[in-house]
Amino acid sequence: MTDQTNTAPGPAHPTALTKVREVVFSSPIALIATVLVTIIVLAAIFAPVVSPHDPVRLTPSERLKPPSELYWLGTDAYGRDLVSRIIYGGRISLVVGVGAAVFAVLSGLFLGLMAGYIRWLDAVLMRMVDGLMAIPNILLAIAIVSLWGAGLWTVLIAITIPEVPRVVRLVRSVVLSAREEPYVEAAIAAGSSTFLIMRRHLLPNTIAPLIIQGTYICASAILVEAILSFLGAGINPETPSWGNIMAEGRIYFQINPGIVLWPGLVVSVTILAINLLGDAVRDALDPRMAKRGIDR
Amino acid sequence: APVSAQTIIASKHSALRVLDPILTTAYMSRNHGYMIYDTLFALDEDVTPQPQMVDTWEVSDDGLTYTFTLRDGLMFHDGAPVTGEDVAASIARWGERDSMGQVLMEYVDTMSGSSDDPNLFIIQLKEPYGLVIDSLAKPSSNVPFIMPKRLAETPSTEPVPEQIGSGPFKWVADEFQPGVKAVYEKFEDYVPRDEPASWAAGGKVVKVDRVEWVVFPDDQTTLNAIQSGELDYWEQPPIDLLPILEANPDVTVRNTNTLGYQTIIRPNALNAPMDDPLIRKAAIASIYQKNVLDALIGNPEYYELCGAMFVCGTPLATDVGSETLTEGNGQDLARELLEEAGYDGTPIVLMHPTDVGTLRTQPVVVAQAMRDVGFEVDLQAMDWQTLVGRRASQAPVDEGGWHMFATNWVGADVFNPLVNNMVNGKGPDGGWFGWPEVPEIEELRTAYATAETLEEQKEIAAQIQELAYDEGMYAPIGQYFVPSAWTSNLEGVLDGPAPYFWNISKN
Amino acid sequence: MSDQLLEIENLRIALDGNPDQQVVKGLNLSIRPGQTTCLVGESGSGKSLTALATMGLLPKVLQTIEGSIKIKGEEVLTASPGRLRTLRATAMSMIFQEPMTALNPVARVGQQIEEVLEFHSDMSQGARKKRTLEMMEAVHLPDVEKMYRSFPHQLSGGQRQRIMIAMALIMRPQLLIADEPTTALDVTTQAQILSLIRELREQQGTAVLFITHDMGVVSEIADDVTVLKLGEVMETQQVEQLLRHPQTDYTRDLLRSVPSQVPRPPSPAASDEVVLRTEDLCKTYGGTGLIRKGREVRAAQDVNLTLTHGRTLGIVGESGSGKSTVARCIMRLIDPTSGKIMVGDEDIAVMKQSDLKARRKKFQIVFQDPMRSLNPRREIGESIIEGPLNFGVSRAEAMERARDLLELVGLPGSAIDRFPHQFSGGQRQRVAIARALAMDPDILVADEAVSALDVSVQAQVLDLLADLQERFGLGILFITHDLGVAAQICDEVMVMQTGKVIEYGPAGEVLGNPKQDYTKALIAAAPGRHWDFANFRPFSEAPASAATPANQS
Amino acid sequence: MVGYIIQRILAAIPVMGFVALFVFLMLRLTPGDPAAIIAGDTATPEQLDRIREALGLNDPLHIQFITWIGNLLQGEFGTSVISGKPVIELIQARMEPTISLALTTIILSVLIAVPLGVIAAWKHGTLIDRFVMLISVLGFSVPVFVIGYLMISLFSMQLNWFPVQGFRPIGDGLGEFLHRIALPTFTLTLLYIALIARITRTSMLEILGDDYIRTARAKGLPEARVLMRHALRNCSVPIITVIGIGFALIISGVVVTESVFNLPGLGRLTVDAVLARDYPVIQAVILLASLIYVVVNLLIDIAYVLLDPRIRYS
Ligand SMILES: Nc1ncnc2c1ncn2[C@@H]1O[C@H](COP(=O)(O)OP(=O)(O)OP(=O)(O)O)[C@@H](O)[C@H]1O
Ligand SMILES: Nc1ncnc2c1ncn2[C@@H]1O[C@H](COP(=O)(O)OP(=O)(O)OP(=O)(O)O)[C@@H](O)[C@H]1O
Ligand SMILES: [Mg+2]
Ligand SMILES: [Mg+2]
Repeated sequence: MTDQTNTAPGPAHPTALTKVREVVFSSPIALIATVLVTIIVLAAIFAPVVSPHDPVRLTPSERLKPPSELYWLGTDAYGRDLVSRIIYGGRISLVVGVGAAVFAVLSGLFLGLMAGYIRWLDAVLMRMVDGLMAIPNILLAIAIVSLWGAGLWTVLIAITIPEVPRVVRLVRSVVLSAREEPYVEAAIAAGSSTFLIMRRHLLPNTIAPLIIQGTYICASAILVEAILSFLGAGINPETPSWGNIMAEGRIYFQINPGIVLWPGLVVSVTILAINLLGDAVRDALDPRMAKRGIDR
Repeated sequence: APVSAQTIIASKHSALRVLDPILTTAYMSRNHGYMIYDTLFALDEDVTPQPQMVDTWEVSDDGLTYTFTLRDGLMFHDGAPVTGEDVAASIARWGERDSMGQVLMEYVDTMSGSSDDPNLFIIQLKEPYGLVIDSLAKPSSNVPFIMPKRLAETPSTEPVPEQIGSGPFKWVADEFQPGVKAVYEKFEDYVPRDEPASWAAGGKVVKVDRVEWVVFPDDQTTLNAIQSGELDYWEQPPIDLLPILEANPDVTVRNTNTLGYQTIIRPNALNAPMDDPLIRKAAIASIYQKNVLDALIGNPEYYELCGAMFVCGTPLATDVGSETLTEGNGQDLARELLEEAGYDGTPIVLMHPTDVGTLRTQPVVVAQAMRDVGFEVDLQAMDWQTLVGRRASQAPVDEGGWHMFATNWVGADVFNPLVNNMVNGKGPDGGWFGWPEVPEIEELRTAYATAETLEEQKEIAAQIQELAYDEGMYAPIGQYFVPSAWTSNLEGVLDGPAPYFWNISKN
Repeated sequence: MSDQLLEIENLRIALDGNPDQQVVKGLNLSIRPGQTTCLVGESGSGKSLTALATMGLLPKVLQTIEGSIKIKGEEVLTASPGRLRTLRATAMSMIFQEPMTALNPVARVGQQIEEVLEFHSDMSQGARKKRTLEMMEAVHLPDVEKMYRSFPHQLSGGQRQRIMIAMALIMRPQLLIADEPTTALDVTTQAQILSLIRELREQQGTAVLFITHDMGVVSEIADDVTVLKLGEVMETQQVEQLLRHPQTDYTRDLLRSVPSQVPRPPSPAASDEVVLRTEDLCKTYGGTGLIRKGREVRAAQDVNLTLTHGRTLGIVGESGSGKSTVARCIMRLIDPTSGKIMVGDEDIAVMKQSDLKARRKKFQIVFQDPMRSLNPRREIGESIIEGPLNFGVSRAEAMERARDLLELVGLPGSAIDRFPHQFSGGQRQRVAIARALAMDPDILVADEAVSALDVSVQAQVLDLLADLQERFGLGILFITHDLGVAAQICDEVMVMQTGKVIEYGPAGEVLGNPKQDYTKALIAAAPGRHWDFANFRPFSEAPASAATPANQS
Repeated sequence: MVGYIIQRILAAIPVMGFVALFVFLMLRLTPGDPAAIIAGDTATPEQLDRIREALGLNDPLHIQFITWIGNLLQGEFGTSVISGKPVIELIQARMEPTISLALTTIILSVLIAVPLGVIAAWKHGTLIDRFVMLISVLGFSVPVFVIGYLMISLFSMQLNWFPVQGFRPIGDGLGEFLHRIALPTFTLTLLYIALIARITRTSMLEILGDDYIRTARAKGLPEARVLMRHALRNCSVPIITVIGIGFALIISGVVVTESVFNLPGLGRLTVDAVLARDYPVIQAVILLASLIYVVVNLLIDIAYVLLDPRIRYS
């Protein structure tokens, strides 16, 4: 009787690609978010092709021009085209965002797995993680950037370090709860080594939460970069990033609010889109949702 | 404390941190010094020294003994009268720190008060020196401010423990919050001179009860605040915001510092390839001041192309050796020089402070100019304090050293060969950051110090400038003016190389 | 007709209101005042949904697309939200399966009961409290004043369920809907709750719609029985009638699958070879806090057991008695505090994990929850071959064997590349068994391996285990709280209570003729123990030979 | 309970120790020299060295660390290298604006965000829900200073409702205090509304699916009662937790807000100190911020016990 119920229902287990498609098309919002992120990323990648002007070259005679046919959003205090700078700025901002997410996730994953499985290390590591979490992230980042000198790498490190503890905690908690799962115990019973258990059973469990966490880190890193620039501890102002376009342009707010508001808008839209994507991923991966899907 | 009509709220160009104007050359500390201390002499608007604390003075015929009589009734804020002893101690301390003071001290045999008359102050020279009064009237960092002897005896490497002067304002220590605000009150017992105020000379008549220097961390906020009347005086609004301020009928905008600022680029003569004068000259030749000033200031009303190392508008001004800077035609010369020097493409480390509004543009423009003629430039962003720490390093570039940086000087700090640090040719030992070693220029500076007439001084200054350009010691990359803005209810704001708060009334 | 209290006609509930996705398909049901109707059927047959629809509490994704539900002649499906709220407390009320989660954890239980009065009566505060305390006494709660102020977590499962009942009955509704109110409880507690419901029905004349999948419970409490299968009513009958003369095959199958409380004859020992022996096995949890000592739980004390080749040893006992602890110690998933675990002549109790690895082949485990014991992200084939791969079997070979094993446990070999969620619960449990067998173990530990399954599936899995045991001579350590299941499969039974073994012997002895009071109480509390469901008659009417299997061997 | 608190306090010691070591090493192993800053442009290397000597910067690192920790344990935070003022005085003078801003922000955010989150969860999937979620994601996405500028330009410059900048201590009168702190509070609040509304909605959604909510509904309780009494109460733990995490965030947000609105708070003290390499101040402020975070989280853990009777320590 049970045999007849369902020996072959549904498609095979969803592959990565179908999963992605599922997420993207899960709701109109997710679709819009995907489209936005794609546009922004493509614009950044093909910046040299799509930017109307050189984003770095100074043209003092053209400074602080209002929006015009030539300069769609006007120019900044150095006579550089705002549109081009925003497009190029995406490169740095996205590199910072994605870089911070990747570094934080990878190092957090490594440390979290260690902590989740090695008792004595856990105690030490968790104290350090607690300590790092206690230091307000902007203060830490400012300190690191201004002490080590403002380069892309420093900014990246400064933004990443405060995020790592959160990832460590996340991974550790996933590992700790997965470790209680009967299938992990079954693996132990099957004589699998700790390493194999981590790779086969624990690691895959951390992927979904990490993707979600990664999108949030990415979004927050872009924001933090902007704030660091604002506080004068950002990336070299010669290189455009969304943060330092706004930071440099802010005293001209009353002259041409666009200098701050346009990059601000781009930052907001990007972060919004990334966050929405993160939400969509979460919804798609939410175990309760998944369960409902199966019962059907 | 409640805001009264008789309080001036002023936003200064940066936060007051170090309260000892002898210990540091920071302009904020100098401005602070002008509030609470008085000076023996001061320059008037004709750049001529006038007695300030001094009532009368005379020089012995051999030119070796200077006797100064202080005005009656001068009093420190703690109630003690000002004596020659105090003056002697203060000048001695200043002489340890200040570059012009150090030169003066080389000529001074003794300095003392007098047991007969507490108002007397006597300087005994070893040999005649033409710049005694000019030194005592030095208008900008470090200014020879007079403080009580007990404080002046503090070692010159340590800050004075108390802020007691005999100036027109008193320091309100309780309300001082570093980085937030500094508060001054009128010193009721101050006796101003009778002459009208002119720069820091003349009568320092205080017409308000209090002055508060408030630090605004954000220019945009400052702009909003002065427009909404929450701020009375803005020392250095960014040039780009001036049109907004000028358009506001309730705000007055005026340039009070007529000598303005000299912005400079300084190569490091210790590190290859900048140790080669040809390379230094090539870098300088590549620069066109107009590009720097357009990017930095924009509005030509507020800048001047000026190749004079000792500042345009002063007696020593000359354009010798500066053609490429002001004409912008040095690119070919620069390429030739590079060729001649055999530049191998070593990247030039140009330090770029990103947190100081008036300094973050120059490196960008200079880098572009240098790249245009064939330099490799490594523009390294950092905050100003990192730069300050790093520029002190004489090490090679890969050990934390550097090649070039830019900074600004107020005109009065560079307006003669003795105060102008960049033409110091003493090299790594006793020179200023960058440390070019040019013995000839040191001889010329000594000659300048002992020159008798202005004509002679002018000639020597011109020779110094020519040599300095030829050695590529540094380049002024433009002179600019930073007007101040204040609400129209302030009256009597004085001109001068530093901001003064006497003579201002508020209604 | 109008004398019916509850009348459900042609009720259809569908997912998203989509008629192609009906989960309840044209259900008819009616209850007279004072009558108890049982709704039975396997998991997913629509029992809960029917109840929820009656209360107007269906989850949003499910909608009634047809039919009517009348309570005292008043239509529920179209009632306004306000009216529905009034009806809920005064005309009908409901208690739920999970006493652990059905109460608000942060509110005092007394107030949770009293809250009903606050909204559905105009009593003064004092009167409300008094009524609440009375009600709490009526459901036989001890020390009601104190209990009134307690939080749910401070009460036992049975006490919480009593609170739920008090809450449901405080407005004296005519209809009480009880959705599996005892499934999560121990048999002894279950017996108490069942008798409480009977008592209240008699005193207050309440009609009861009782939902359960347990035929034992049905035989104890029902007047009428409605059997559901996949949303459809199979039959409705008076209880005695149904048990004796089931009308449909489905019902007959259902009844046949109910495990008999009477122990089966022990299987002949294939050999006397001892495969597993524990000596004074002890496990104490906690007590290792650095600053302050954690609460100590002595979960297993001096457990001595012997498992022989080809035989099944059952461990029974109430929740928390230490059954799983013993199993996990034996598997060395946790480290025993003291004592020996002899496998062959090696003591694995203190063996290092690295040395243990090589011995793991010999003993394998099957867990209670078939869903959670398979990694949902891995194809079942991968799960099955994980062990063999660890022991150096080549991948191809292991896969080959995995296919054979799937066939062996009654699944197509082609299912090997499917994921766990593509199987039903019973199938998943078969996969888990296949995985255990892949290691060719001598010992199989089954910790509540069939508890989560419907009776019919449960019967199949039990058959499978017995079959495998016969073929491979497995020694099985079978852990269960269900005496019926234990009776079905065990040769020997060990009864545990609070960590101690209180009775241990041949299954027929222990279950048929218990010596200890605790064991006796346990057996007495098992519902439906007088009824031989498989043969559609009470045991009392059975031929003597079948009733007492002790004389059989 | 007391035992638990003591245990938690003891557990904070290694955490704070790590923070201290981390901050100390980070500062000392990086370039920048406070002596150069004090001395100004014309100082000679010997003068620099003398200043360094006087500041104790020439001692070996471990000696400096031990001295510092030793002093700390005696309640001695040292003096600012730059201004010469005792660090503790600097911090005291700067506490009020920061703490005021943090508290007003948290209070206002909770007052707005919790009801929003509850409504969004209750109206799950409707337009209202979407709208609330959009607002909260937006609050997350716009850089704080952009919000600040927009607020000033709208509410101060255009409408003249609030002053542009500055802080008045609460001692000068509540009205003036609120008038000045309003805009910075609104600015930061937007961020916190986002944070808190999200978590409220999520945990409400989760809890609305719980069995006891069904029970409450089965009892015939009005929806408002179900939401507020049964659901919200059970969300308090995650909400409080987020407020605790938010405390760390708020200190970061405060840094920017203090700049935009010219509030003389701790954030700016730190930024200034970092830019000036004022080691004793940086160390003390970061340590203090971490301590506040640890304490707030301790208080939150204690709040758990009060809010959720299931959680009992000792
Ligand atoms: N919230 C829901 N969303 C979607 N489908 C549901 C939901 N609740 C129940 N179902 C489906 O409705 C059908 C009947 O469910 P119901 O809960 O009534 O079963 P049941 O007979 O009570 O089973 P059990 O004995 O497991 O409690 C099942 O197939 C189930 O998957
Ligand atoms: N990891 C643990 N830490 C502390 N106590 C535990 C732990 N695991 C179980 N216990 C306690 O040990 C006792 C025995 O638990 P065990 O799981 O062995 O019982 P069980 O007989 O299997 O019960 P059930 O039928 O509910 O599964 C219980 O009181 C339980 O609360
Ligand atoms: Mg059910
Ligand atoms: Mg168990």
